[in-house]
Amino acid sequence: MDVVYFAWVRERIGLPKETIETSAQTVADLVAELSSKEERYAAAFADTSALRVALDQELSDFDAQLDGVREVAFFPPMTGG
Amino acid sequence: MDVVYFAWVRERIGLPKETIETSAQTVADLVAELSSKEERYAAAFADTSALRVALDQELSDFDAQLDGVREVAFFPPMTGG
Amino acid sequence: MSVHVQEEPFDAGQVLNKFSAQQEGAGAVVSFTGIVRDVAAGLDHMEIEHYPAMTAKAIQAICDEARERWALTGVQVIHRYGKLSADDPIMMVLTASAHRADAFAAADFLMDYLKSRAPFWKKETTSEGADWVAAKDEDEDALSRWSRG
Amino acid sequence: MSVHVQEEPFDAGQVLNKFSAQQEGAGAVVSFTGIVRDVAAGLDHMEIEHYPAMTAKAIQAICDEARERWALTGVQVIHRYGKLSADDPIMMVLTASAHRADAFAAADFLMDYLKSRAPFWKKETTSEGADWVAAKDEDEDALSRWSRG
Repeated sequence: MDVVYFAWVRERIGLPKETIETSAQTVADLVAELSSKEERYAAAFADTSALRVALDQELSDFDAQLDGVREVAFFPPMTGG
Repeated sequence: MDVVYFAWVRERIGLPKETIETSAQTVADLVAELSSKEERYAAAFADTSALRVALDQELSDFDAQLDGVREVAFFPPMTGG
Repeated sequence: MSVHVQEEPFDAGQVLNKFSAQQEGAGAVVSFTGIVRDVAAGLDHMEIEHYPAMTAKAIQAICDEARERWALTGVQVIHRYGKLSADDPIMMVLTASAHRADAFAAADFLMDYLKSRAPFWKKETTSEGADWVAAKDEDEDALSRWSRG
Repeated sequence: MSVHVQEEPFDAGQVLNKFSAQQEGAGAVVSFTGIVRDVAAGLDHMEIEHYPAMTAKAIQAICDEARERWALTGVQVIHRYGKLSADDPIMMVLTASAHRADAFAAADFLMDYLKSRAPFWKKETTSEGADWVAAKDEDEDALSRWSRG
């Protein structure tokens, strides 16, 4: 599964994209798994209410299932326009 | 006092502007006076709810006093924009 | 703030660029362009009559009111009169503000007021003849959106 | 309907004129231009990051929604990414309709959704350093205006 990061999430984690092997069922499981792995993930995911997640380029939420998903994206609230 | 007409009011009355001598107290008095004078005024002023009036270039209403007014304008509802 | 009542055509894109360049501290520029629409019977031309002694004054008053209600860095109104053809720009309203909500609200307000309170009258000539465009009740009703208690 | 996500600058006036010329039966064209504002500390530059695989798709979905809600003859969105300076246009939304109410509502809606639902992130660099622009609660709140019961 590809995991991509944008804006300050990317900066805290230190990379824009990685491919990981995971058996996480939901986005929240994936966040917990990454956070327990290394401090930089724990720092980036400390407050998920300040984060947004997209599954295969569609906005989703942290309860969503990862079944069949190819790309997970984490980023702060958008500030376009 | 100058009286000016626009759009179909001007067309019905047949002139864009005239100077009149009147002792009318209010706009409604002036409308009554003109309407009694000639059929073309009566036709133009038949339904004052379909008309607007401006006194010295400020929108006003048919109850307004004419005291001190130099220019009265009659026209249909505006259709700008 | 500038108000132009003119017979000459204008270039909407040039007007937008020039207006935007004059704004200090604006993050949002909204423009509205009104365009002559063709009608069912086929428009030959449109004639716009106005009340010269009143027009600029009335538009200025509407702009003043908009500036009092919203935090704008600038406001501009252009309105043509005389003979126009289908697809010609009739008029343009521009507003600029630090934030988008003010610019949108002010432009929307200005359009509602210009429609019903600026002394312009449109006459459409088609193959069937010439007719004054009737004011719409909805245009008058739109003004109530802006009444302040 | 067209969506442009690009690094290159654009000329807002040219975009407006080209868009207007393509509309059939439109009496109303609304444009919104978002401009990089200078900040208190003095902006050196702004960097806009986006999510290329998602951006055009997300904007397209927002435009589709606008076309479903209002009777529009056309919609266009341009959004830049990369490095920008104060006073540069960031993005532009254009809507056209037979009547002004639809064009205004659709542009307002598009802006609210683009602000909070299109994957762009702004970073401002001043003499004091670089900082990501924080999303505003009011931008998220603005979306509730458009919920359909």
